[in-house]
Parts: sequence; structure tokens; C-alpha cells
Amino acid sequence: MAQMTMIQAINSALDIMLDIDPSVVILGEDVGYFGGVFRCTEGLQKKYGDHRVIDAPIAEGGIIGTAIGLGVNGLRPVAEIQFADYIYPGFDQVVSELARLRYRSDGTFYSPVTIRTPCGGGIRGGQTHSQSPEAIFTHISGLITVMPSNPFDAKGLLVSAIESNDPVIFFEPKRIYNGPFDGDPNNPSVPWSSHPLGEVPEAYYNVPLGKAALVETGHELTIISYGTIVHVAQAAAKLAGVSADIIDVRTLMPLDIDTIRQSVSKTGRCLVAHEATRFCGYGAELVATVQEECFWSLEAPIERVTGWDTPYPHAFEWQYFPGQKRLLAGIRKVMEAK
Amino acid sequence: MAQMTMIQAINSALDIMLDIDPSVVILGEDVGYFGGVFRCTEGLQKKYGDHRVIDAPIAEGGIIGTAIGLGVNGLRPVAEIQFADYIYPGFDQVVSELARLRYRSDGTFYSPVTIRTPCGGGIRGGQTHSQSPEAIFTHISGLITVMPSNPFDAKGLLVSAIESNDPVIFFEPKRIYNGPFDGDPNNPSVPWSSHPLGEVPEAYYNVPLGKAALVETGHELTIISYGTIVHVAQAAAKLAGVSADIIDVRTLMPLDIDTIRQSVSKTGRCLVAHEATRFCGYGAELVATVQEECFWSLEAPIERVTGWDTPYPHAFEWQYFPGQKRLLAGIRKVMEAK
Amino acid sequence: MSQKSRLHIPHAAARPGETPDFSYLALSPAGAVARPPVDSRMSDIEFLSNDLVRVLDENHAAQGPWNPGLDSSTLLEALRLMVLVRQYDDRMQRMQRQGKITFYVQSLGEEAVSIGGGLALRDSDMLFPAYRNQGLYILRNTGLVEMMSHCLSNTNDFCRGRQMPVFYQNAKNRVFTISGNLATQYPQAVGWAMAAAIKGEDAIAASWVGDGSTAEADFHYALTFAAVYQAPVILNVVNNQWAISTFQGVAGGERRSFAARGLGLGIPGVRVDGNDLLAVYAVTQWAAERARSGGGPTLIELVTYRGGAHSTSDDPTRYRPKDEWAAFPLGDPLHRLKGHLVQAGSWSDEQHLAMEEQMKQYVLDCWKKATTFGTMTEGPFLRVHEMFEDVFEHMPQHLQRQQAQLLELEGI
Amino acid sequence: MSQKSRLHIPHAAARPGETPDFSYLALSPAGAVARPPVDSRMSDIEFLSNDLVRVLDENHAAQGPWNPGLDSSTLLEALRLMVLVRQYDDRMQRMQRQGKITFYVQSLGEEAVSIGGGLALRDSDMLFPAYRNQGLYILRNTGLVEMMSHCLSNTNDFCRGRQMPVFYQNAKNRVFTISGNLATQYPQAVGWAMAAAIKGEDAIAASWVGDGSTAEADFHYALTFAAVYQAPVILNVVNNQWAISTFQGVAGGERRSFAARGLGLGIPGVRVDGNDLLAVYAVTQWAAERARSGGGPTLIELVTYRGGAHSTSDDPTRYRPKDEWAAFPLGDPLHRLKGHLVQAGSWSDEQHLAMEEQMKQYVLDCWKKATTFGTMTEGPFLRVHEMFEDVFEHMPQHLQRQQAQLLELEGI
Ligand SMILES: Cc1ncc(C[n+]2csc(CCOP(=O)(O)OP(=O)(O)O)c2C)c(N)n1
Ligand SMILES: Cc1ncc(C[n+]2csc(CCOP(=O)(O)OP(=O)(O)O)c2C)c(N)n1
Ligand SMILES: [Mg+2]
Ligand SMILES: [Mg+2]
Repeated sequence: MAQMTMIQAINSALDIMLDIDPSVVILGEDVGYFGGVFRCTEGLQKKYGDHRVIDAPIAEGGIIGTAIGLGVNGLRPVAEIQFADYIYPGFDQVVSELARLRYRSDGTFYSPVTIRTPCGGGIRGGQTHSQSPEAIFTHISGLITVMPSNPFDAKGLLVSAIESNDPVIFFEPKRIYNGPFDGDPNNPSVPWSSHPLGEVPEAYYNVPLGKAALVETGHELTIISYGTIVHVAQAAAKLAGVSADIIDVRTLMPLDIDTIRQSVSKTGRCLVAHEATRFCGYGAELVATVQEECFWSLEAPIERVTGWDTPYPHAFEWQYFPGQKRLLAGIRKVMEAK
Repeated sequence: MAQMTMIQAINSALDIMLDIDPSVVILGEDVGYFGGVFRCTEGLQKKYGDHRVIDAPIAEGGIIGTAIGLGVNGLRPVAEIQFADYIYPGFDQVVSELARLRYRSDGTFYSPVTIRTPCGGGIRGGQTHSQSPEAIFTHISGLITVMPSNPFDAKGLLVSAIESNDPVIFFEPKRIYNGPFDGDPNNPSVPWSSHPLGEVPEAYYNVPLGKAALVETGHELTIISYGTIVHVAQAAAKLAGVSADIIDVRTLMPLDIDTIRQSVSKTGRCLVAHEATRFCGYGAELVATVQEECFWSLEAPIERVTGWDTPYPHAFEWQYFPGQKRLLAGIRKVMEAK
Repeated sequence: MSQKSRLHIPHAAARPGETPDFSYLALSPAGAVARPPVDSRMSDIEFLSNDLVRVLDENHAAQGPWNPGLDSSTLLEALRLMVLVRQYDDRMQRMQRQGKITFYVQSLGEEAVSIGGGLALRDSDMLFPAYRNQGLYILRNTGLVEMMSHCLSNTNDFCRGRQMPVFYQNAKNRVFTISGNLATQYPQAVGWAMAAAIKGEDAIAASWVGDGSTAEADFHYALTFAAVYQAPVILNVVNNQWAISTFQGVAGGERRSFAARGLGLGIPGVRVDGNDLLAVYAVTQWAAERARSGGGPTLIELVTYRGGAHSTSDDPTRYRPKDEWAAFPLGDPLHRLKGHLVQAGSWSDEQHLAMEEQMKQYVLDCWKKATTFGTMTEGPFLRVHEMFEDVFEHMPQHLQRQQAQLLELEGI
Repeated sequence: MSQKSRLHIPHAAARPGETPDFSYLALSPAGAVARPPVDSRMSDIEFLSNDLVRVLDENHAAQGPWNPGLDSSTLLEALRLMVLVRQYDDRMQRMQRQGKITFYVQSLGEEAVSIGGGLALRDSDMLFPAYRNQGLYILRNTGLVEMMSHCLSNTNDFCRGRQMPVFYQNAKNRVFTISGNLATQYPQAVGWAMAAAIKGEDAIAASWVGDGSTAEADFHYALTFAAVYQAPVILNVVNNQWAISTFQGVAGGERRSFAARGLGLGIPGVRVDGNDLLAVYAVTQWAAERARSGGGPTLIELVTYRGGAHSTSDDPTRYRPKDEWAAFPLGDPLHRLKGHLVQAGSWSDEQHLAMEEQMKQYVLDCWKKATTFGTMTEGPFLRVHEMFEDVFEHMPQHLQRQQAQLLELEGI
């Protein structure tokens, strides 16, 4: 076991997959010689050569389009999109091609592309370096969508994503690249080495896609979240003194409905939280699923705590981010409702 | 008053706006000399000249990008994207630019672009001529999203869209371009001339954005829908013999929450229906909103009837489309739940 | 305002009721254009993007350095394939008109593009076609019965009813699945070619888009990535003068050829008579040799004409002169190749008629066979639950549920 | 495999620890390139995309037909502006290092691009800059206090804290708002220019992107639409050799100049010494005259060098030699213009030092003033409820509710 940041864990997953599978190739902006603007691919070009870790032109649609072709010709491409905010120029290739290739060809063509991309705010990135567009991708049939909340899962899920023959959109919450974040920017920052899930095996392992994690167990409330907000939820639940099941969805599509149903049927109360904008966000699907699956167990309206329906403003990062205060208010509301 | 199809109503709205506002310009693929593949712009280039109704290169991102520039320079562009399935190449210009211009510049720059695009299935268009991607757009802060269900609304809402200083994504359900559709493809097709909302004033009028329409009034159930499915819902409710409020959302963002709240508070039961895929679709937001607003009035789980979470298959168009049978089953389920 | 406007609106040379006018087309005489070595410097081959490589002259004789010198059996096979494509198109077009299939796209007048280009490539090369390249599938031994079955969305459809007619595929023989979205296959072809290079294989990729589609982003991505990595790929632009209702000027063809589009990235372009099978073959062969020997990508513009409607949903009499095709200076590719063989003494009008009849009959037989796998109105039918398969490799729970729900509703 | 691979991977000429090598840069002597009339035929001006238009020679004397013949007061104003930009950059860079602002982007070494280009345009022309064009805002009389206030996200920020630092705007003086997404402004500029043409106005638009950004779709869209409609627009590519860590070859610059990118669409390209203010001015003037007189778009490649890091988040010592800038053959634009004025007798080292000092002081005064509107740590602050404004023209109900919810939570 080693202590790893999420960046190191991701780097380790890539390193292992490049090593054990000669068909794995990486391409993206600045991923090669430089090792990526967040250093996730550091050292890999040097180790595996410039034919396997490839600096790409600044053209997200071109990166994804050529990655699809690389995949159709038997390689297993891992494309990096430098920020999730910049995935939109490649959106058509993702939606119309990557997601649809297997279906439209009755399974004779497919391309096992993994798209890694850092998402989320909290690093003063303003509106074009802070977005969480996961909901959009979960609505597209044919894509697997993942967002880990810690180094252990990040490595294990990334290994599974690369091994998957289905395309995976792999969101990396950049706020927690270097340490967990409880949602209060005034607290001293904490490194992953102080967190149990910062302990990551150096060798190969995987975490299966499609399975949620129950990160806390309780009986009064179910909190469903993913990414950075998992940590905020843990802190807020503690503050509120409520005994909560906290579910880290991890794989957003396909969703692990069973884990959610079991928990909410038990607790009868549910709060859904994410950083992305609220309207038609992923939280809406979680609420809809919970009310469909657990309506008769519900003792209170399901509460949604999310980013506001505005772009992510530079000046008001912490008023935008659904931090402890907002989570706490949400918890109180759902606990007090009757 | 005249009898108009939805195509004629849309043409009439464009004609009137080109006429009364010299800043209105139209651009898109085949919209000029030819009058559009669905004929919505027929005759307009001849009438207003080739500087106001402009044939564009096949480049959706270029159409939207230049439309934004036209708008910033004082014009009021109406861009046509030939099929909603082909809006994705322009997605970055919509999300990162059109939707964000006003916000990022504190209101000093904006571009009053309307993007018209035919959506939905039922014309044997297969997976790339049948999509309903509205949910994706409603999740993007800064966009108004509209989908009319009849000629009267289509004209009035399109006039409002063009007049709006905010960008509007205007979805036109192509299955009902020429007549309402009750969801049963075996029934003889019906023209708009037999429908009261096929009566459309030839002169200027508008239908305000942001207001839903209560197309049927009842007391046992609320059905919330939009576009083609409004007609299917009407037929299914009749078949089921239930007394239902049927709400045609019309403007998907911003959503008319009041109309919904009032209705569900009254009926206590709710069914949400659309043609788009289910997971993280617009219906999820409707369900989430209803359970947040009306939880204590709900006597049964809110039911969702939608397209399946697959692409739209050519061979199984009518098994994919949420027709009367599926609506009926949904109505029964929500009515029988207790 | 229009008079002194600085906004230039491209106008088609002729509209319905007007006399066809192809004076805008720059032509070179057959045999007039030099054939430079494949390893020439860019600046020495730039002329290829302006001139028009032609082999067959007005008398159907082969001329000049681009004459690929194909033997008559190869040429007869090319002719047979072109006839077959045309007969196939004819039957399918009529089947659509009779309501037997929902949609169809002909390649009338463009048959040499697919057959000439396809023949010049190896079986191991991968093809990424557009929807008007049915010739490539036929050339690569895709059964007509299978292609028709696909158009019928029947139980023998290779994509199991998932796609509209004409969106073919043939993985075994290395022809890609067609997308409804224009030009998306272009960067994919470049990626495929990059993978071949990465793996050290000597296969190359080739892709085709229409003149109108060159305005799409994917065209730019493909050219950029192909140039940067010198991918072994042939990028074809089929300039059939029209993109639905807009003529090639709306795609930027008024000032410079489409073959010239890659020059600014250092990609050589070749403009070729797309209705001259020998020229298409020769130019493709040249580009393939460049790609295979590490010379990188070539952009080929095939100058041709869309003889039919855009698709069965289209009515071209609304936007172009009815007799435009007849006035097209590069003629009919089928007629020209036939003429060449006849003038060379290897073929006769009688033989041609007989072969045409034979192909027609073959196509009809195939159609009959295809319908035994089901039609839109008569079984056998695909099973509805297949709709949920292949969204993912393994069907996730939510789709299993939706599938069960549908089967219950349908009483299955 | 790499040895005989057909996959070409572009490699930078020099990496950290290696000797800078600009032998790949094709240079022309100052004054050597002809200045054709603006209404020349495309084929007669193609050389402009290969050669390098330069006016200032090694002795800082102005040479040849592109010498715009500017009077010394104009040149002194240009020099002052360049010094001001550099002083502004220097202060803001340091303020970021001290944690006073969150992010910054310098234009060190590229000052002539914005100042030379901007000066050659009219006030009524609309500018669509990239993030390294702060010079355009300064030239167009955007108050430094306002620009700094923006970088501070304070109460005087013209975009009210909505954007990261350096995403400026100046609607009044016709400089567009900057986006985080690369190149999106390029087709917008073309659309703006089209609107000017539609309205019969004689303003033109100009836009700037980096070499790396040319690979984006929006670059292609802009060129295509500009060519098709002959839009009155100037499209500038600032080739500063680097795009974060990748050199210009990764954007396709190894085989042909960026100026050549539009040739295949019939858009003339001019390659210009971007560190030579006189040349930049002259070329921009030439392109503006073309556009204004109905000649359509021009693509200008400005050859320059990114003297600093990509941004304050970047560390260039990881990927390029430390002394690369010093070895760049086109030198420092500021130094060169100053040299020109000194050698012409209109300026002296002493005057220059004094002016530099004056600008420095002015910048400092502006900074002090700007901070009175608030800093990141000290008030006054923007009011948090402003976050919900301007999403739409009128705030819809759901945002009113969210606003109320936030105010309640914050106890306001
Ligand atoms: C992304 C996208 N936009 C628009 C369309 C609609 N469309 C289908 S074919 C076509 C014209 C294509 O013209 P061209 O590329 O010249 O090919 P041709 O039909 O002439 O062979 C258009 C606009 C589409 N299929 N995909
Ligand atoms: C669509 C998009 N993709 C990626 C980025 C991240 N990014 C910001 S600047 C930059 C490099 C741009 O290089 P260049 O265009 O040469 O401009 P320069 O920084 O050299 O001035 C990248 C990749 C972005 N901002 N937008
Ligand atoms: Mg065409
Ligand atoms: Mg650069």
C-alpha cells in the first residue's frame, strides 16, 4: 500500500494499464512531454514512448473523433479533455458516435474509449473551469458515466473504465485531486495521506462500474451524492448530528438503484446533493428514482442541495458551491419535515 | 383567422417578424432559395431578399457562432438547425457562448438568437432524425427552451422567442407539423384544420414564454407533458376515462411551477410524459419539482412515461414511441396506486 | 442595398427554368496533367489541386501519364460493378416509391467514385464511407440480399433494425458503419490510420465526404490530425455540385477547389474527374502509395454530379434545372467506361445490354430473397426486445426493466 | 517501432537543457517582400503567406514597401502603449504572485501584435480578442483601474465578479468580452462583420486566436463563413510558437505557415513579423483596406514568441529551454520600436527610461485606486445576490427563489 493523491492514483492506473495492455494509448492536450496540466500523465510518455502517450492538437472534437478511430482499429484509447468545460466542442462525436457505434452496428463496431476530464469548482476557475456537466452525459444512452470521490476509487474505477468495452466518461473532481474537502474553504486543507481512502495499492486492482459505495451507515436519513460533495455531506451530517446512510454513487450511469432503494426504504428520508446546477441536473433523476422506488417509505419530501442555476461566478465561488451550510440547512429541512 | 398547419404557422411567424422588424435575419441549411427541408421558410427569401434569409454552409457550429456575432451587432437572428439530432456540432457555441454572453459581460453583451429545430420521432427517421434532446438544454443556465404542441402556440411562442433578448432553443415536434397525433399510427391521420388550435390569426400576436397551458381540466389526475405527447395524453386520458388536468408545459425553461403546483395539489396524482429518453430526462425534473412542491398532496408515486433509454430504432419506432398503450398503463398505475 | 453590399451571397449558376451552366468548372484535357512521383515536394505538386486529372478523352480513349494501364478483365469487372450499383439503386429507389422501404439514397452518376476508388485499395485497407458510397459496400462483397435486408429492417438486417435504410456496414470486409451525422467518419478514419501506424501495420484508411460536408468541424479535425501525425489516410471529397438544395459555392467552392483545402496544412490535394473510372483509380492508387510508404495523407476531390434527387425525401426540380445532369461536361461515368471498353474492342453494345439485363435480374432475385426475411408489413419480424440490446455490451438493470415492461405491455 | 513508424510525432526543436533552435523559422530580410495592391488576384499574392513581411531591419531602420510611414508622434504613442502594457503585465503578474488576484496571463513579447494591429483599425471597427490581447483593451481606452478592478473581482469589476481575471470587455469602445473557451470568438467576429455588411455599414471586425487554437472547429467555421460570404473581417493568428507545453508543430505548423490556412478557401494569408510594430500596422492596414472595400477576409499570421509562462498556473521551464526567448530571432518588439525611434532621432534612452518610470508609476497609482473598490480580502465587496442577475434579461421565478434562499442562509 502507498499513500497517493487522486492525481497519483490516476497516474498509477494509467501506468498499470499502459504496462499490462499494449493496446492502451493516451492522447490529449499537453498530456505527453509535459505530463498534463494537472500532472495526471506525468512521466508516462517518457516511460511508454511518444506513440502511446500522444500530445494532441487543441481540438476536443478531433481528439475524441480520432480516439474513436483508434479504438475501432483495436486500440484502447484514453483521451484527456483538459477541463470538463471544454468537452462541448467534442460533444457530437461523443453523443452521435461514441455512444451509438455499438448500437447502430448491432455490436460489430464499438470503440472502448475512456474520456478523462477534470470537473467541478473550488479552485477559483470561474465559469469556464468549474463546470460539472455530468447530467448531460447520463441522459445519453450508451455512455457509462463515472465520478470518483477518492484516490482508491479513482484508480480502481479508472482501471475498470479502461477495461470496459463501453465508452466511459470519467469525471475527476479537481477540488479533491490533492486532498478531501469538507466544504469549508476556511478550514486548513487536508492531504489525502490523512484519509483512509488515500491508501492505494500500487499493484493492479479494480473497482467495479455500476456499484455505489455506502460511505457512512445510519438509520435516520439517506444522503445520496458523488464527487467532492460526498465529503461535504459527511461533514454536514456529523455537524447536524444525524445518523445517516451516505451513498457515494460513483457510477452515475448505470445507477446502482438497489443500494439506494435499500437505504431509503430503511431511513424514510432522503437528501440528494451535487455541485452541478439544479434544474434538470443529475439530482432530478435521483429524486425521481427515489420517489418511484421508495414512495411509500418516504416520510418527508426528498431534498435537493445543488449548485445554483447560474454559471459558476469567480467572485462568489463559495456562495455558489453547496458547502456545509447549505447541506446542513437541507438536512435540517428534511429531518424536520412532517 | 386561418387554418394553418404548424409549418404554416411557423412560416407566418417568421414572415411577420421579418416584416415588422428589419433586424430579423434567418440563416440555416437549405432555408433560402429552397425554403427549408420541412418548408418552414418557404417563400421568405424571395420576399425579403438574400441578405435576410441566408443559405448557410453545412456547419451547425458555424451557423450558431456567426448568428451570435450577427446578434451582437444588432441583428435578431433566427437560425434553423435542420434536425435537432444535428445541433450537437454547435453545442459549444450554444452552451459556452450563447447562454453565457449576458452573464459573463454583466449584461453589456448579449445576442438575441432563436434556434429553431425539428425534433422527435414518428416519421421513420431512425436514430439520427428522431431525437428529443430538450433536457440537455434546460440544464444549461441562460437558455430559454420551448416546445409547442400546436400551430397556434407555435406561431405565438415563436414570435415571443424572436422578440426575446434571451437566447431561445425552439423545438418543433415534426410528427405534428401537419396534424395532431393521438399516438396510434394505425389511426387515420388528422389534419390541423380539424383541430381548434389549427385556427391561427394571420396577424401578429404572441404567446408569452414561461407560461404553461392547461389543455384539459379534471380533478383525479394531473398529466404533465409537452410537444407531441400532449395529444397522446389527451387520447389516453379519454380512453382511461379519467378526469385529468392535462398541462402542456410549452416553455420547458423557465418552468411554470405555479400551474403545476396548483393542479397537483388539487388532484393528488401525477403522471409525467415525454418522448425523450427517460434517464435524466426532462421528466426527472418534473417529478423532482412536483415532489418538492406537492409532496404532502401526493396520494401515489408520480409516474413517468417516456421513450426508452436506447437510441430510436428504425424498426421499432412504435414500440419506442410512448403511445397510447404506454400512457394508458401509466395512468392506470398511478390511479390504482394506494 | 444588395447592389453595393459587401456581403457576397453565392448564387447557383442556374435555377429551375434556366439553362444549365457549368462554365464555372475548370477542366483540363484528358492526359494533360503531369503525374509527379509520390515523394514529390508539396510545392511541386500543388498544381494537382487546381488542374483536373483525366484519363478518358471524348472518344473514350485513355490518355497520358495517369492511365493506370488496367487490363480489360479488371475494367470489365469495374464496369460490371458500376452497372450493378446502378441497377441496385434503380430497384431500391422504386421499392421506396412503392412504399416497401422508408427511405433511399441513389448514387446515380457517381458510381465511378466508389468503384474506382475502392478498386485501387487493398482488402486490408479500411473504408469510412458516406451514405452515397453504396458502391464501396458492393465492391467489398457485401451481399445485396444483406444490403436490401437492411433497407427493409428485416430479420436479416445486419444492424437489426437499428438504422434507417442506406446506413450499411460490413465489418468483416472492412467497411465502416455509416452515421446520420455528416462527416463524423472523417476524423475516425484518421484515428484508424494512426492506429495502423502505431501498430506498425501497413493498412491505410480512406474516407469520403460530400462537398457540402466539408464545412463541418470534423473535416477540419481530420485534416489537422492527418497533417500533424502524417496519418496514412486518403481523404476524399465527393464534389457532386450539390448539397441538398445548395450548390457547391455555399460550401466555399467558388474561389478555390476542394482539393486545395489541405494545402495550408501541407496536405497535397488532387482534383480528379470523378466520372472517369481510370482517373479515379489512378489518383487513388497514387495517394495510397504515398500513404503506404509513409508520405502521409492526400486529399482527393472527385468532381462529379449528383444525377438524382438528394434522397427520396427530396425534390430537386424545386432548386435546379431538370436537365442539368445532361449538360454536365464530365458525362456519365458508366457510359464513359463502357465506351472505353467498346472502343478498345473488349466489349460491345450487345454484351453490355445482356450484362445490364443480367444484373437487373440478379438484383431482382436478391430483392425477392431479401423479402423472405421479412418486409415492413409481413413477417418474419425482428423481436421487439432486441431493441434494448447493444446499447451497452452487457444490458444494465434499467434496460432489463424497461425491456420487461415493454414485453409485458406487448403481451409477449 | 518508432524508427520505421509511419506515425509522425512532432517534436519541439529544443527542450529544457537543450540549445534553443529556431532554424525552422523561415525569415525574410526587412523590406524584401513586395506589397501588392489590395485588389490583387489570389494567385498573385500567395507568396505573402510564405514570406515574412518585415519593415524594421537589424539596425531598426524601416525598409521597403510595407513601411507604413507613420509620423513620430504616432510611433511614440505606440511605444508608450507597449510600455504601458508591459508595465501593466508586470504589476499584475506580481500581484498574482502575492496572492492579490487569483490568476493572470502576460503578453510579454507580444505587445506589438495588439498595439500594431489595433492602431491600424478605426474606432468603429469591432475587436474580438483572445486572452493575450490585453493591449487591445488598453489601446481602446479601457481604464487600467477598470481592468485591474476586474482582475480583483471587486465592486468596480465591469463583469461584476462573473469571470476569472483577464477576461476583459469594453462594449462602449467596441472590444468584445473574452471567453474561456478558445477560438469561439472567431466565427462570432465573422457574424459581426456579416451584420455590418447586411446593414450597409463600413465597419469591419477583427479577431485574434493563438497558433494552438487554430485546431479548434471554430477556426474552420470562421474561415468557411468568411470565405463564402466574403465577410469584411480580419482573422489574426498569433503564432507565439507555444500553446501551453506544445510547440506550434502540434497545431500543424511544421509543413506550412498558419497564414496559408485559408488559401484553400480563397482567403489570402499574410505572414508578418509580429514583433515589428510597423510591419504589423502595415499588414493590418492592408487587410482592413481589402475588407472595407469589399475584398473580403484576410488571414494574418503574426510570428512572435510567448516571452513568459502560459499563465500564472504554468511553469515553462518544464518543457522549453529557459533562454529560448533570448534566442528568438525576431527579438523584443518593444526594444525594436524604441531602437527605431532612437535611430531616427525622435527618442532617447533617457526619455525612454523616464517614460517607463512614468508608466510604472501610473500603473501603480491605478492599482492603488483599483483596490479602493475592494480586494479579495477587504471590502467593499460585491453583493452576493448579484450572482443571480443577468442569467436572463429578467430574473425568472426559480432564480428569485434560489436568490432568496441564499440570502436567507447568508443572513442578509
Ligand atoms: C451534422 C448534420 N447536419 C445536417 C445534416 C442534414 N443533411 C443530410 S445530407 C445533407 C447534404 C450533404 O451534402 P454533401 O455533403 O454535398 O453530400 P451529398 O448529399 O451531395 O452526397 C444535409 C445538410 C446531417 N445529416 N448531419
Ligand atoms: C476549448 C478549449 N480547450 C482547451 C482550453 C485550455 N487551454 C487554454 S489556453 C490553451 C493553449 C492555447 O494556445 P494558443 O492558442 O497557442 O494561445 P497562446 O496561449 O499561445 O496565446 C489551452 C489548451 C481552453 N481554454 N478551451
Ligand atoms: Mg454534394
Ligand atoms: Mg500560442
